[in-house]
Amino acid sequence: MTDVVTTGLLLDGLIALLLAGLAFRLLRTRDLFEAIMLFVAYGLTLALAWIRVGAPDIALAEAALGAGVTGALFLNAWHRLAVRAGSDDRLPMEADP
Amino acid sequence: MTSLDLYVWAGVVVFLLALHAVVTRAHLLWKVLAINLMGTGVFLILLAAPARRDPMVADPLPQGMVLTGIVVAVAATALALGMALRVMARTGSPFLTVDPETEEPDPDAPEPPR
Amino acid sequence: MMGPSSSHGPGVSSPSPSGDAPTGPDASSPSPLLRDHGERDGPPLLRWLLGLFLVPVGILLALGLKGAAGSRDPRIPDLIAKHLPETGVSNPVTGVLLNFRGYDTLLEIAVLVAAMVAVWSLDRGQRHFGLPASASASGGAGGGRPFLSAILRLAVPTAFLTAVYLTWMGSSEPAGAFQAGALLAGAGVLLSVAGVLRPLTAAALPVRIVAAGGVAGFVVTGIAVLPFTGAFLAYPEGWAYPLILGLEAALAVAVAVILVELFVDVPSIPAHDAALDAVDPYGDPLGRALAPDPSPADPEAP
Amino acid sequence: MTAFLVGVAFFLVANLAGGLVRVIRGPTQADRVIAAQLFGTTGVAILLVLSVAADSRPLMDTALIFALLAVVMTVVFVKRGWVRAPGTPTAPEDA
Repeated sequence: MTDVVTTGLLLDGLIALLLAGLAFRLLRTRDLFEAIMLFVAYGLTLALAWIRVGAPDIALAEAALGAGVTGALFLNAWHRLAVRAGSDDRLPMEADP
Repeated sequence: MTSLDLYVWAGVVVFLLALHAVVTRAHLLWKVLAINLMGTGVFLILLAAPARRDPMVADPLPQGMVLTGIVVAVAATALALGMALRVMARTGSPFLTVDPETEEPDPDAPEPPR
Repeated sequence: MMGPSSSHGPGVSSPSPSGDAPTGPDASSPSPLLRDHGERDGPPLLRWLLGLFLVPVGILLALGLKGAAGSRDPRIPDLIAKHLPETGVSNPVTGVLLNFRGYDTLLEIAVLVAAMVAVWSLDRGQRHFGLPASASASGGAGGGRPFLSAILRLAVPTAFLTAVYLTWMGSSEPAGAFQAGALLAGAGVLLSVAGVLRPLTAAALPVRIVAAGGVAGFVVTGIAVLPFTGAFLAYPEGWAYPLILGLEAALAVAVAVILVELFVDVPSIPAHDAALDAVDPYGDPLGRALAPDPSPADPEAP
Repeated sequence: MTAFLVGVAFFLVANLAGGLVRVIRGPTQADRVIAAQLFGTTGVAILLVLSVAADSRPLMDTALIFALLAVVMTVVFVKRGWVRAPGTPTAPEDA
């Protein structure tokens, strides 16, 4: 039984660390597309956290809304800005500088 | 130190990181992202902090409030994104503050009469 | 990032002095729209100081929360558990959302409707359809995109089925109208992005009716139960379960439609579309500003 | 057995932390999207493992939602995240 508690604590610590790290990188990065992808990843990780906190209702909503719909909204905005930025946008398959 | 404490700490860290970014980052889309993250930090605290009888099941009341909050946050995000995009389309700049040296006066100011 | 040297990319002075529109291909400094070089982020010293200030705030906050959690006795969960049988559902969260705090949910869906109207009114140029004409002109899911259409055929019906399941199970299991609505919205976003569905904007009457249906269902139910129980949204004995189920179904559909509208009304017409100018010359959809036209805010009347 | 399953979940979350590197370092957009999708697919695996460990069906439902939302994100990326070659003003919808 204590095995479960210890392993669970490790799991929770890793998820919490992952959340904080994702948030840190998301808010510090300079590339908008990277930030959006990190936001999606953050939403999915947060859904895992809700499960661990004991709130499966919230996990369902977070997976669908926080990651899915919000991510789509941001990607849409990115698309709009990429078209706006137009000529100095890099080729899609090209590596970032 | 229990699992729930870990999530409270994560919520506090995420909230403060996002608060810092809202204040310091000038790019509007990062501000929207950061406000979203502030909300999730609050949700984490709201669900993980209260005392409970059964550590495996969260309070139904905060759960209902957080569920409401998530849905409203998505609507607010859409509105904020729409407004940010509109600002960017009118000024061509992703920043709200206009630098007096390099920028023209606000092109939005003389609104044509309807 | 926080350092003063790295925050100033090559593009400190390169943004065009007119302040508008990145004017030419300048590979070394992509548009600040997509890559924020941090020129406007304020002095680094101030940022560091703010960060340092937030550290003790965080520690105090966490300690305070810990103390608050320790001193609070869990009376509310017990109350909810005690009265849960009276709500007609066995999932406590659904009981809280649709029975104990019905007002809350009513106002929530009202906020969603308000947000939908606000987002739509930001971009009045897109009066008729949310997507550019080319999207649906290319022949729906079929023509030349077998993989996309196959994915859609698999995913969309599954999403619908799951949404119905989530609404149905919401009374007893962790699920409910908002989750189902979000999932349906995901399917709707999928269809509209793929160009299969050409969704109406919030201006369309059916959209308005369905979106208002959530609020209307709540208000009508709340008033209809008045003669029986004497209180707004207090369900009469024995009727709680069917009423909640009906409200959940209306809510799920309304939430889905509103979320799809939020998605559809924000996105752009990437290129200048003369047809929209004819429709609404002052609407100034983003499409106009996106066009290479040098005078986006043209004050003269047509 | 439960401890073992939670340990497996831990391992999978550690994989997520590895995938995070790809999201951050790119270098192409496709790399980032695929790595973000890893959060979705690995999330499905974690949820299924945890649902067996805790013997709860709602976790499986959440896994189902994860899987469905992964499709949404992929299609939205392909349709919206990929901008055509520079200088093309038209919509990339009918690419």
